[in-house]
Amino acid sequence: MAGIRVENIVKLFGKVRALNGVSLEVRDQEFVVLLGPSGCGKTTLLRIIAGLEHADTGRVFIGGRDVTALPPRSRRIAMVFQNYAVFPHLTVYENIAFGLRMQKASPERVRAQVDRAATLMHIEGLLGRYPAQLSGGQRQRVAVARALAVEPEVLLMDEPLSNLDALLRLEMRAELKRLLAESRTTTLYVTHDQVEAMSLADRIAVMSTGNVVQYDVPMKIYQEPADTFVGGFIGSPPMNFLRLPVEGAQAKIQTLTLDLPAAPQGREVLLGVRPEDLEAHPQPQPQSFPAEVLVVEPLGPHLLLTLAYEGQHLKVTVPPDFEARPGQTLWLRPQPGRLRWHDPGSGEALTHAR
Amino acid sequence: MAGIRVENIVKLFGKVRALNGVSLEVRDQEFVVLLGPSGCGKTTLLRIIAGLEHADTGRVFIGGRDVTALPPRSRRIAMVFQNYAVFPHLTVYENIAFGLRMQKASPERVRAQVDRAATLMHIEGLLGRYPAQLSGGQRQRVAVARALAVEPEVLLMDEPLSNLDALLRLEMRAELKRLLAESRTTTLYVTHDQVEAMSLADRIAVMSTGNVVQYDVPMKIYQEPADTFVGGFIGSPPMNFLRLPVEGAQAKIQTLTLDLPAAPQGREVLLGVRPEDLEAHPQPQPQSFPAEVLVVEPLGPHLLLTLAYEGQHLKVTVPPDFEARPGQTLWLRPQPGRLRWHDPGSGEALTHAR
Amino acid sequence: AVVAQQPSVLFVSTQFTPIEEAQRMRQVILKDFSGRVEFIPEDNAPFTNRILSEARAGKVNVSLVGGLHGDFPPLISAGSLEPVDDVMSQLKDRKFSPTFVNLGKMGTGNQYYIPWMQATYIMVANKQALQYLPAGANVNTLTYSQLREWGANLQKATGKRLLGFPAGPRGLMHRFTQGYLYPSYTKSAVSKFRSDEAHRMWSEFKALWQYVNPQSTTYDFMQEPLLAGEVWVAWDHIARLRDGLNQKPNDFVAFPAPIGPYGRGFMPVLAGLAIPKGAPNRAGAVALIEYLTRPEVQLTTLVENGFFPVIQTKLPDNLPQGTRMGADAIARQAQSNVALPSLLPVGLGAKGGEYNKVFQDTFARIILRGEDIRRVLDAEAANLRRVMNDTKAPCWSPDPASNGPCPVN
Amino acid sequence: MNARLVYLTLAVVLALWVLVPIFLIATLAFSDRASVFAWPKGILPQQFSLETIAFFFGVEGVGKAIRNSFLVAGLTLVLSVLLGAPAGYALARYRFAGGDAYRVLILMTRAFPLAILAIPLAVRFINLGLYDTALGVALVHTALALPFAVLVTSSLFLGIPKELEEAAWTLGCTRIQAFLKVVLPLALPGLAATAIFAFVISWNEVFAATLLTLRERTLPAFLLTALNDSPLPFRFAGGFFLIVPALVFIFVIRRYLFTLWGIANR
Amino acid sequence: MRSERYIPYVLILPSVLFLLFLFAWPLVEALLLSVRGGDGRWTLEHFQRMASDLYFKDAVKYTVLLTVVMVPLQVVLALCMAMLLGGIKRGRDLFLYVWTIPLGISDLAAGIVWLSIFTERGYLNSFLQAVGVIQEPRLWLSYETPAMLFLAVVAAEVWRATAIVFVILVAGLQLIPKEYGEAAEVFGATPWRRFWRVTLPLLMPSLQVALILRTILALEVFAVVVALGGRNLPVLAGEAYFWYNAYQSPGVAAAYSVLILGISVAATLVYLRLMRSRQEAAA
Ligand SMILES: Nc1ncnc2c1ncn2[C@@H]1O[C@H](COP(=O)(O)OP(=O)(O)OP(=O)(O)O)[C@@H](O)[C@H]1O
Ligand SMILES: Nc1ncnc2c1ncn2[C@@H]1O[C@H](COP(=O)(O)OP(=O)(O)OP(=O)(O)O)[C@@H](O)[C@H]1O
Ligand SMILES: [Mg+2]
Ligand SMILES: [Mg+2]
Repeated sequence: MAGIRVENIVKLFGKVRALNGVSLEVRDQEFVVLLGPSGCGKTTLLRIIAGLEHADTGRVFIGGRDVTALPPRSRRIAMVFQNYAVFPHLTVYENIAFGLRMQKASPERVRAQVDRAATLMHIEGLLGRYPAQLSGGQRQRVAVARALAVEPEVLLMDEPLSNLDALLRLEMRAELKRLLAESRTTTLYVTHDQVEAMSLADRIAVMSTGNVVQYDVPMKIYQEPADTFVGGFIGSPPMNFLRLPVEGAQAKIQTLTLDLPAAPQGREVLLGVRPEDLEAHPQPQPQSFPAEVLVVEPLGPHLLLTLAYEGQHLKVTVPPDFEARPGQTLWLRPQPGRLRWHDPGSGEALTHAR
Repeated sequence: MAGIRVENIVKLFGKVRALNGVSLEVRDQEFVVLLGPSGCGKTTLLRIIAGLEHADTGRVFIGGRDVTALPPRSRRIAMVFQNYAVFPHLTVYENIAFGLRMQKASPERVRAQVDRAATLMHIEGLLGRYPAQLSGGQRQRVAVARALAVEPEVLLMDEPLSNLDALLRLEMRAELKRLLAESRTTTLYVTHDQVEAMSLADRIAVMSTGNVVQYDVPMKIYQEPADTFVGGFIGSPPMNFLRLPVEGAQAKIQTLTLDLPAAPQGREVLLGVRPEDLEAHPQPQPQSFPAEVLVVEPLGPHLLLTLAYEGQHLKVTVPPDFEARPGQTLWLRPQPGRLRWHDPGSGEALTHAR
Repeated sequence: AVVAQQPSVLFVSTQFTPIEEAQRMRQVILKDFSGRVEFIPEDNAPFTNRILSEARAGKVNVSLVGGLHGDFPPLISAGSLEPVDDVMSQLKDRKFSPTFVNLGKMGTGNQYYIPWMQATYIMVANKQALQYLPAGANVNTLTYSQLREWGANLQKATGKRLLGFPAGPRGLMHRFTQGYLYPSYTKSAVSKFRSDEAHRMWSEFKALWQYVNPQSTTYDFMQEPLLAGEVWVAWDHIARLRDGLNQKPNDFVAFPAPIGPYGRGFMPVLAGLAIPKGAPNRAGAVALIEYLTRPEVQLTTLVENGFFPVIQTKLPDNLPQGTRMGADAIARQAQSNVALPSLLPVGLGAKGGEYNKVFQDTFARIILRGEDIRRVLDAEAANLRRVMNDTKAPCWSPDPASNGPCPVN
Repeated sequence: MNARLVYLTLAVVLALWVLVPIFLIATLAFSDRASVFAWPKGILPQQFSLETIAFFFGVEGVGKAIRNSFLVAGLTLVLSVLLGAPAGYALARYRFAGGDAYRVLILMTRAFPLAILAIPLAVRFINLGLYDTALGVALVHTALALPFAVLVTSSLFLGIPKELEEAAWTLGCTRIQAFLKVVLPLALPGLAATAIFAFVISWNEVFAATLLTLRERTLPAFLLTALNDSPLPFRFAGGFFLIVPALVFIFVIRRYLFTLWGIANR
Repeated sequence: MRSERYIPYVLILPSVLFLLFLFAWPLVEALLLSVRGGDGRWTLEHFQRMASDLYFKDAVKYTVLLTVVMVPLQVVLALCMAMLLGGIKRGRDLFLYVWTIPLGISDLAAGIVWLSIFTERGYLNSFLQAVGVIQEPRLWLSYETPAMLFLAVVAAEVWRATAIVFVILVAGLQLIPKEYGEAAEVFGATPWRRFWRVTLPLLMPSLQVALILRTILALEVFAVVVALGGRNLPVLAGEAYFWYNAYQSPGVAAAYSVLILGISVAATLVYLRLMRSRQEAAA
């Protein structure tokens, strides 16, 4: 019974407008990821929900209660801080036990919970150390374990795995997901790792300079970005945008004509297409258009090509054994169902007669 | 003229053996990435090279000079700290200018360099602020700008972009790479982001619990891991390892037989294969083996399948429109040239008669 | 058990503050008193503050106060002492010196304190210094100019300045100017303050000061520099010399103060006992006064702590050697035919401190800073006049009696 | 290597600078009366003697005075930390109207000589029944120590990251608990310094102690008048005698000046 | 939580009440003393008498001079000690202890200690004689050697009161995370510049406290001065004391106190201005 709802939060730091009227609802037991560029207000939003910062306007509800005026301890939350904030004067064990001790948990429960959280974060061997004796990633894991140990109803995490290597991260991500689903914890999670966001989130809220610009399930966010910002921000490499001329309800790429869901305002339209949704062929193909290879980058599982089409740059991923060299011309075939259309002025998506 | 060479570095923290005889050479103007699990000693190695920590044994050379006994300031390096360490009492501008001021640079040079570094890191609008007024990612960028501004001969960076979103990171990565190549800066760079490692590094040093286990160009590291640790650590998802029975110089997967480069010691061998190097087919195929789908995870550009083959788990990536549901049986065909073979005991790669 | 039931008498005193003296007061002098006494010695500043505060708060703890004559005026002007005429009349048989009884009235019609004990200032010299006495001089009839010559001889012989005066912050130098120099040279302290005689006096003293150890301005007590040998000839309160005399009786001689043109000016020191208004145990205080003024107790006080009786009684022969030497010097000082005793200031009330300041400042400006004597005397005379006019105090001995405030001519 | 030697030499010189005068006074305190006046003086007691020191212990009431001193100083320590730390915390963590004024005003309480406040204070204390009690003296001493307590603690708290406290809040602490469990342990060395300082202020204060007590004297007050008017040997011995308890006290509490968990090398 | 705004006030309230009761009220009475004549009317008479007093100018001069010489000396020395302590590996505890000993020494005792050194037959002269510089004792503490007397007072005060500055600074230093120093080192700062550019600014809050504290107390020096030099080196607090006790003139004494208060306020404001803490800049 612990959804989070924030309504119309505005937060000013002096003249800096960190949050600009943010409303967001996280359902009970839902796992929501906050995604957005550096400095867009993610931490600020988390801190306001935690009660560490006070919004200039707006209200915060947790589990249906209006907690706007409550102190952090009464909000039944736990939080992982971006800069860890582990207590330097306590051992790892005591750091993790901290919240439980505040709840006056029995010694057995403390021990059990600490062990569980520590094992989960792979720091069971470090329990006796002080934070000064830990590496960055280890400290971060202590911070996460400390939040998990209290089994909160609402968990706020600010880039909790940012200092971990891919493998550990993958593992922790999976464990975290399982654990939180099991314990039915409502979670709001900040990350800049899209894979993490995709794989963890029930829903993703994309933020940009103090606003939530899209809030939807991961696949929707990925495949149907609400605007060019989201499309350009999500995906690595991000979505390509090609400015194309419009004829009637159709856009044209050279000989190729593509149907538009609705007629755009102006005489041009933006085609949004993900790098993996353009099939590259060395030879001309039907339903394709030519582009010149500028850069070839090997990225392990695939090659990343940067191409130019009429002065506009495009990124395309191809299998690692694909033969391509700068200067060569390739034919690109867009996958039909995967094309998005945006208004070139506002950047907003054109939708099917909605 | 500023390569780095460390020889046989051992570092103990009390009983903790943080570095276990590490030797590493970074050539002049080379860009080397240190990759390794959390707590394996990356930061410690960097700190020893910087002169902030003293090795118990071993020597450090920078530009041919033995700097083992020199204080950090005489080593002509710059460093980005994992926890930023931006000076709280200085504005962003003064933080970035710090190193230049230490070199008694002329005011014009200070201004020019600060502006350049700040613009590069997209923090030109924050120059007048104090660190307390910045978000986590912004602080991190200040730390990087501070190191870039001094144009050092040797640059040590400890997870300098870990708190940035993918887009910004992509951009900074590219700019960093260009800048450092232009300025011919020898760089040792810690990251846990493999894509970053792959795209930036001339060579990658993979560390594990105080040792360098493989040191090679990125593609080699990815495609020809020296042992199962590297194979399992690099790649996301990592390389799959299947334990297979050996018959003569061949391994068997059900009906499929695969040639081995050399006969292994025992009666079994480990097949290492990357998830993208297994082609999945809904129907039986030649040169393939069957496995049962356990989990289907959409990851945006592709789907990640977890399958079971004779009780051993496998991960495979397939195009996002691939139809798969748990319980279904798929036929997996390994790409011939992409298979690696390891000794199941030591984990080391079996090499072609080398 | 009956004794223990008695409320004790809280007796606060500015005298016997040195730790040994306080010990002897408690353990010897007060030993035979029938009641219980808590004797607490205190510096005069907190002493005054305390009595005033208690009176102001209306809750008095102290039943008996003992102090020097000069300690009482601020208490009386604040109305915190109760007259003790009744006690005085009980003590008819004590044979107090009438001068002292009179001083105890503080220039009013009532008796404010009962004389307790007395002392005075004398001189002490290291025996090594005697060989340098000017020809024909005798320590017992020394004149100020002979003292100067003596100092000059000493400096010539040793290269050091070996005269000493207690001119430190807690020292009693001002008593020397008020009670010794001025009377000896002018037979006055107030009215002839800026006279030509005073001028001459200061210029002679200035000449003498050349031979005075300059550390004198840090000396509060002369016994230590004497013992340390930093000074060979010194003037001070007998209680502040006694320790030296007692420790090394064979090294020192005690003798009267020098003689000036008008004779040998000297000043007795008088301590008295008074009862605060609202004292919680007045009966006990009265009993204690009665006890302390008994002849045998007065003698014990002399033997133990070196203060002389205020009643007429014969000194015993078995005095400690230092005390004996002091007593002899005092006797010679008081009884010679040139004796010129001056009284402690009378009727200045709380302005006693400022009166002292006039003399201290005059000394500091003329002697230490070398300012022009005439100018200093004129300037300080104005201050002195103001004190006199503010308090309307008539002259006291050796100044000739006056109608109205003592004039500064 | 060389720098280390220079450091050590400097440190030793500074230590000698502190110790030598104490050693000299100790020498005098353990000499007989005559050698106090001797010249030239040697470094060691020429005539070792416990006479003057023993005398101090023999004085009636010294024991009680020492007890009182500890009682008063202890009370002062507790009171000034209890009153001062919250204020210091407020100054460090909040910006509030009047904060700056408070900061200045609290300092100003030390800029007025206590002597001049004596009579009004004494009168008030007598009326309240605080006169001649350890508590009364401790209250005045607290007033003296409070400004330091406030300012020192405020600069301490300023140095402790706010996030730590916030983390504690989110983990279920009230503000007070967070303070006690997180801020306090981190500030402990500094608070220990504050506390010692309050203790020492009280221990050495004579004026208020003299004026506000009669029977319940603290040691310095008890000795003050005696020392001022006593012969030099007693003053030296007394000076030494006054130093010794401080030596012991600081020795006992010295370890709290340093952190217990090595945050110093964070 | 709008209610947060009352918290700081709640926190300072106890100390405010306490000081109102114990300090403000007697202070007002004392202040009134300085501006009221014996007859109860307003007057500047006490200030005039103070200003025209023989010792006034010297007292002002020496007090200010002592403060100006002593305080920087103490702060610099304490800083050196605090930094040295960081450089000492073994025996740190011992040095810490020894250096803080003077904390526990009252001005009364310090005066006595240094008297035994500077007096005519003291240790200084004994030492000088032993090394053959002098034959006969020289006088250091007389009115004829004001410079030497001044130095003696400075020595005694520095000896006695540096420890408190030291303790405040050490406590402050411990709160500075070491990575700032490391960052500075990596960016080429010599130890000297690291100290100036990083340590010192980060130490500012503590330094400010120490400076203000020492200045205010230095403006009140008294006991040590009197013990060493009697009135040869008049100081303001001493004059206040003499007027109050020896001359029994509380009005003038209060005037002196008001003067001390005034100088202290001024000095404090100057410090606060010059060393505005980062917190203000940040907020
Ligand atoms: N001061 C110390 N005392 C004891 N152990 C330490 C200390 N500093 C580091 N360690 C240990 O040394 C090992 C290496 O630490 P290091 O900081 O180099 O790791 P890292 O590779 O940088 O890890 P991460 O990616 O998590 O930052 C870790 O296991 C850590 O716990
Ligand atoms: N105390 C402050 N004073 C002024 N501006 C601030 C303050 N704190 C944050 N900001 C600004 O508010 C904006 C939002 O900050 P916030 O910390 O929420 O960003 P974020 O989304 O968490 O970024 P990151 O991913 O870099 O951590 C930033 O532009 C930051 O500079
Ligand atoms: Mg953030
Ligand atoms: Mg690290």
